[in-house]
Amino acid sequence: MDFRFTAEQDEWREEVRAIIESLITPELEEEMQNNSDLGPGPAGKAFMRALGEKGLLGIPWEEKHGGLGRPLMDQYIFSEEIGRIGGLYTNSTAVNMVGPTITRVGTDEQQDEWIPKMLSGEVECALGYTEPGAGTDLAGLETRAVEDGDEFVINGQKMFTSAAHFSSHIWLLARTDPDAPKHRGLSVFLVPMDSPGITVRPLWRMDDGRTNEVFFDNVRIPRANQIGEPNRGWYHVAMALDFERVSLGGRYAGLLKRLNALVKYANETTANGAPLSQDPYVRGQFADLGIKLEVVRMFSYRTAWMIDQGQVPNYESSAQKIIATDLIQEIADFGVELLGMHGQLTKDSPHNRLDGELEQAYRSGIFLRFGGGANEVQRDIIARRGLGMPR
Amino acid sequence: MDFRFTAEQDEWREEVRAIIESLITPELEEEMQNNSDLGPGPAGKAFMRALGEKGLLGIPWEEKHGGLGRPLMDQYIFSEEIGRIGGLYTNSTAVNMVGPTITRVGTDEQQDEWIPKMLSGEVECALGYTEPGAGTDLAGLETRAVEDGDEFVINGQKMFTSAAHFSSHIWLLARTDPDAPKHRGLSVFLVPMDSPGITVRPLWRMDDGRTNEVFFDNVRIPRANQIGEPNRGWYHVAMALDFERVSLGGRYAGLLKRLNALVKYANETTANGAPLSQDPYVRGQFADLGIKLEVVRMFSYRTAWMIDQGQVPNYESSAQKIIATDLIQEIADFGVELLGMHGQLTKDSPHNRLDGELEQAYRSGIFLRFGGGANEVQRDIIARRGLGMPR
Amino acid sequence: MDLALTEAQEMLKNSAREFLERECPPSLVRAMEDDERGYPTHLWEQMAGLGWMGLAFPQEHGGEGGSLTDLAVLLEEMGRAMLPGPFFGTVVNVGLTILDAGSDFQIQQYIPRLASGALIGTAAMLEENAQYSQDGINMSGELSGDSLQLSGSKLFVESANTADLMLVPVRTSGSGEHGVTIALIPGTASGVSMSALESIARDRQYEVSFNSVSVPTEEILGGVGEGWPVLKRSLDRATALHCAVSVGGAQKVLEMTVEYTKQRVQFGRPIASFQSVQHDCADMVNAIDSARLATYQAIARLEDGLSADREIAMAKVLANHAYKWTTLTAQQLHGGIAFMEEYDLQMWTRRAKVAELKFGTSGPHREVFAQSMGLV
Amino acid sequence: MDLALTEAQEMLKNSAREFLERECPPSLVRAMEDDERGYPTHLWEQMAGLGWMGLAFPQEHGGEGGSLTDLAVLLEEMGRAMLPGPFFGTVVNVGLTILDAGSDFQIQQYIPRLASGALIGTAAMLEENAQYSQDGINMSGELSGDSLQLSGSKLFVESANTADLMLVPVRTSGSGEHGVTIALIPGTASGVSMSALESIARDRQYEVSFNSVSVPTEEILGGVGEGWPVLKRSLDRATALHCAVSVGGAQKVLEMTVEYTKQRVQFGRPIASFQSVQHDCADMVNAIDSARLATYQAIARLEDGLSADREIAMAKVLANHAYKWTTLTAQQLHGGIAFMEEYDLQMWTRRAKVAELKFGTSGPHREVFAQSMGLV
Repeated sequence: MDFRFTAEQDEWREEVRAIIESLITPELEEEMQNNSDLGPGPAGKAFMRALGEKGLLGIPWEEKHGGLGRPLMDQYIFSEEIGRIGGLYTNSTAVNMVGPTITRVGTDEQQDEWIPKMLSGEVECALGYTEPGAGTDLAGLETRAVEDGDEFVINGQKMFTSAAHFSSHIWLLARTDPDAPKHRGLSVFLVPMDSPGITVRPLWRMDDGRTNEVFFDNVRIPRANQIGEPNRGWYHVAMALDFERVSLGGRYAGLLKRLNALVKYANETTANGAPLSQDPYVRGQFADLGIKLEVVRMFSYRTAWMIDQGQVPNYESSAQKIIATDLIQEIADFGVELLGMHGQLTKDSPHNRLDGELEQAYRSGIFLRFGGGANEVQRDIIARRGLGMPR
Repeated sequence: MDFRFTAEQDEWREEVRAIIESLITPELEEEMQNNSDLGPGPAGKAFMRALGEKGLLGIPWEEKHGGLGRPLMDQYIFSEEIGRIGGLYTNSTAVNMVGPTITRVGTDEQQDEWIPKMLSGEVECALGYTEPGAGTDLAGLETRAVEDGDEFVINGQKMFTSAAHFSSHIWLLARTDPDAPKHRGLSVFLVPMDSPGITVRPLWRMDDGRTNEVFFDNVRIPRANQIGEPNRGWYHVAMALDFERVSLGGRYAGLLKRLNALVKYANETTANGAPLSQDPYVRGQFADLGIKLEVVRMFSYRTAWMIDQGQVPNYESSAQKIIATDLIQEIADFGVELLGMHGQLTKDSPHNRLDGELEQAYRSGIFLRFGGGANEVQRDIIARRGLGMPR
Repeated sequence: MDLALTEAQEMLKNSAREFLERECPPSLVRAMEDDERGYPTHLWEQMAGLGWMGLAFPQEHGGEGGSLTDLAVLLEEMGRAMLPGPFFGTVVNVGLTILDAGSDFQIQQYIPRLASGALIGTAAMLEENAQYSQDGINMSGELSGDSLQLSGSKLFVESANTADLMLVPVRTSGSGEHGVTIALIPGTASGVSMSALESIARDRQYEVSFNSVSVPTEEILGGVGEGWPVLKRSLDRATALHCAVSVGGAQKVLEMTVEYTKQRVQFGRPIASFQSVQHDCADMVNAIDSARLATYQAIARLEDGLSADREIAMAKVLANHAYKWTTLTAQQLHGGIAFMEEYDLQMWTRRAKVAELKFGTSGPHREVFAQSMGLV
Repeated sequence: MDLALTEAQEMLKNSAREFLERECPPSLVRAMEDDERGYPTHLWEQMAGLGWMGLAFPQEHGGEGGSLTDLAVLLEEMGRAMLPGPFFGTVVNVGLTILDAGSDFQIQQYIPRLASGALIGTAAMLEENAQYSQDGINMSGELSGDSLQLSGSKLFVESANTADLMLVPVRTSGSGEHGVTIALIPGTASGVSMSALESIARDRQYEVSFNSVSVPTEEILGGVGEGWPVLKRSLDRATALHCAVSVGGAQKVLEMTVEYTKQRVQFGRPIASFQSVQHDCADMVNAIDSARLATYQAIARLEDGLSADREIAMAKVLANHAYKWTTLTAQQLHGGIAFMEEYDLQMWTRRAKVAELKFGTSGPHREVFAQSMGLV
């Protein structure tokens, strides 16, 4: 067993880091500073497409699809480097979730049509799963797609569709057979966001980010845009979610950076005549969080490594999802506490500390514990899938 | 609101403390030293009956039943004083659980027969609820009691019947109507342990204590020993369990004593050149445990006080049960850890610390978290009974 | 021992709840987050009409003669409703401190007007280091003749924008517990200026700067250089009473969550029927009940003039946990809907985090408790 | 990066599990709790026949030439089976330490016999203060001519009753890291006596007394006064490897619990179908996987000669939690039946608590980790 990166992997990391840094323009920095909660702006999109030109949107993709054909661990290293900076847009939903699903279940024509455009950044995807009545119980969704000649006609409403306002397409899960048992009557579609009949309405998140409601009113799309087997959409989406959980791992680098900033703050801030870092409670908290972060790293490596070995992560991606997302919240919570009264101040406030990043993290940290499959459900999965415990 | 004891209550505490101390004989001390895991011996029984003579087995009982007619809070204070010493036998099951149930559901004749004997210590009760297949799901029990003229004939097996080997009677829950829904076909009986057909077999607990299996083979008892309404036994027993949860509160004093001993140990033991008490981790742990112990105290006062006000504790006795029993385990766990390698040594070992009490507490602390209604079930009760959440 | 509210306290609780549900709904709280003043004047006047500002002051000074526990009952309801505005500062930080340590002149000068709501008060204690201790007071005060000259700045001053009277501890000599002097300063005093801070709670907090502000010595509270014990008592009272605010907020969030999970159907059943949801809610009940009992215990001891350091520390640790943990768990049980700004829950969630920071996080309070256990 | 066991390691794991299930079932472990020797000689001989004692020693010294990771794989299985006896002391505490720091003479003298199982070893490190640090070594050693005279006593010496060779650090001068000298002493040396301690784990531990025991200087390991670095490396290795023992125990307890809860029917359904039971088991999985990955990471670093303080600290904190918490939760999910002495689970539960204490509780290891994060 060996937990260290190989020399080749270290070199790869250097390489992608240099590329990423070379692509960060002053415009992008300004945009991220002012605009980061709203989704990528023009500079963010340009950055993403530049990554595409360097091949970095298709790291683990087979060369026949236009990718670099590298191990998933290299993708993982890339995502750590992206995460280390934070706020960068990489067309991740398309290239890490939707694309891999299309290569597995799409027709050759569909692969030829969509994959290159995803790898270049031309096609970007919003996820159209959740509905007002169907969150954790996703299979209960009610948006309908009805065949009409060579087309499907879509009617319904999606909610919390985060990237809908800046994506070219929506990866839509809709009901195609209302008479089948609820998991068995769903299909997936790639729907252009500029189709007539689509309305996007913003929803504002408590962390100032934007998400959306998306309404479908007799939206017509070609039959060719239905991906994979009809009425097998549930299983295609489950596959995509597993990919998503894996990609969460890239959080390690960003959290490490945050924790290091807090260590520095604790070392340099005096309270009652001694550095904060010498407060017993503070030391214990740091150790617990630091250890958990190392667990996140090891769990992340494990899932990426398993996939590279041709194994399918079973309960392991759920484990990683729980640990990583709980920790995001815990670090933010502790961070605000460490900063004391200053911790409440926002990035716009005078006298804030560490750019007010912690209070924003406290608000946004709430999201991932239920988003992408609630952590309670992940525990159910570990017990049932991992341990064979009965329903 | 006032959380302090009144002057009268303080006086009462002094009074019972003095009585208790006056009744502790050298024989009793020796017996507790050598024998405490096996149940009360002759000296323990004599102590209990002496308490009875002083009226202290019937503190909250009405005077017409031979009690002192005092508030339950005075009983609670008594139980703190008993708990402060630890290991004393007070006929608690009879006087705190079975007796109160008989006064509420028994006939006048039954009250006249049993209550005085419980208050004098002549009648002692083992609880005959659990069976091999019926633990948390108590209502699934299979021991049968069949009417036969003026008698009932009992067949079946009880398990984990802790006091069966030294009690005069068993408070037995048995099925009297096998055709009714399972909660509605049960009745309770007071069965003399010397009835022909009863066999008691010891079971040894992992904390070296003794419990028992009790086998009933055509045991015949008079109809008069059936207590309360026929087939309403489930509800009578639920009532008794609520009383039991309340009586757990007396643990506060014993736990406080233990925590104080650990504080003293931490202050007086040097590690790496400084008192253990100055170890950051140790201080934080002490504070958390100390605060929880105060919560136990407040929760205990709350239930006792509610009953004195004529209120019926709803979810509150479950809350108290969870907090108190989790804390028993947590203090033992931390205590062994604080003592380090010495913490593993038993009371019989040279070089032990604090008489090896902590390692024994670690083993026995496991019990109450599931005994007397598993803490998981108590959480269910708080949610369902306290908050009205649906099944 | 008496663990019940009195009948009068029950009435106060019920009427306060009714009033606040009507006059201070979440929509108002939301609107006030972006309001320059931070609270509606008419609401303040209504509360004054109900005698709330005077509740805990003696009748001879224009109050209602109520107890600290009465006040806590009211504050619990205010926490429940997230009442915006300067009530806590006016009554607790300023009013009760003057009542405790003020000269006859000061008491007669200020208490009746604070009790009637005519005067709005705030405490300006914290400085750049934001410490709730004697070492936190470094802003300079210089005595010359009949006046005290103040220069420096204070942070996290709540509702400074509307304050008529500021309680400002400064250092006139020495260090540590000695040499702290508390000045009472009109909000309009010459040399006072302020700039807004932005907080996660979106309430009104300010940096207040004092540029050679001159205060006559009769406005010194508790004697020159003798301010620390006064301030310590003031902080103790405020800490305990603020726990009641947290308990009220947590209780409301629990109720909202139980309500929501009973309504929300997934997998064909209300999510309130899932055991993990039930256990979360049961743990909330225990956390909140623990905090509430500890809070009222601490307040009862303060009221009786007993030592209460241990009880206050415990109440703060438990209330910090109860409020914060209840809101975070509530967010988790609500999922996406409550992550939206337009859903009300997040307003409590943001306030819970600030409540944890105010008057000391749990770390230092745990340490106070550890010392009370006899740990050397 | 390679997170898998090698094929050979998988084979070792499987064959060890099979062997121990057959030859070291819980009934044997139970019998050995009351056995004076503490383990069956024939089992020791069988293990020797399998080459287990020699697994991690070089072939030129009679071993199998395996790695520390190989050894960890075996220890994980031993922890799973609660193997009683002097394996850990012989191989890890004594053998690997001599291999690391011994003179040619010592290596040739001892390693082949330790590797063959002919010689049984134990470390006698801890004293009355029971500290795993340089300050814990206070027992006196005096050099005179060609020999070292030892006097004093050591505690918590495992399997001292059957040890042929004891590794005994004493203080020959100075304090702290300097002046520690490690002696290798035959179990039968004149002046050595012992008395039994009674532990919650019911294993064989002893107080060993040394009454003017004389040791020739060639039996000094690592040089006079130079013993601390040797001992530190020895403790590091032992700490990391003992985590594997804990992980193995925890894994077995998890499996037993899943098995039991699937069988145990209450309310007409297996209790494994209750969400709170499932979530407990899911949390066990995460705790155990965390500890296992961290353990093998620490061992891999030791094997590669890299700094590993941080990784060992983390492994110990995680393994302490995983084993202890898994056993306590397993007891809770089993309820009454497993609270009985005759049920096997409690044997793991008692051992888990001792595993937490050995080689340092989590408090000090957390502190090591905190320092590694750069906290001053």
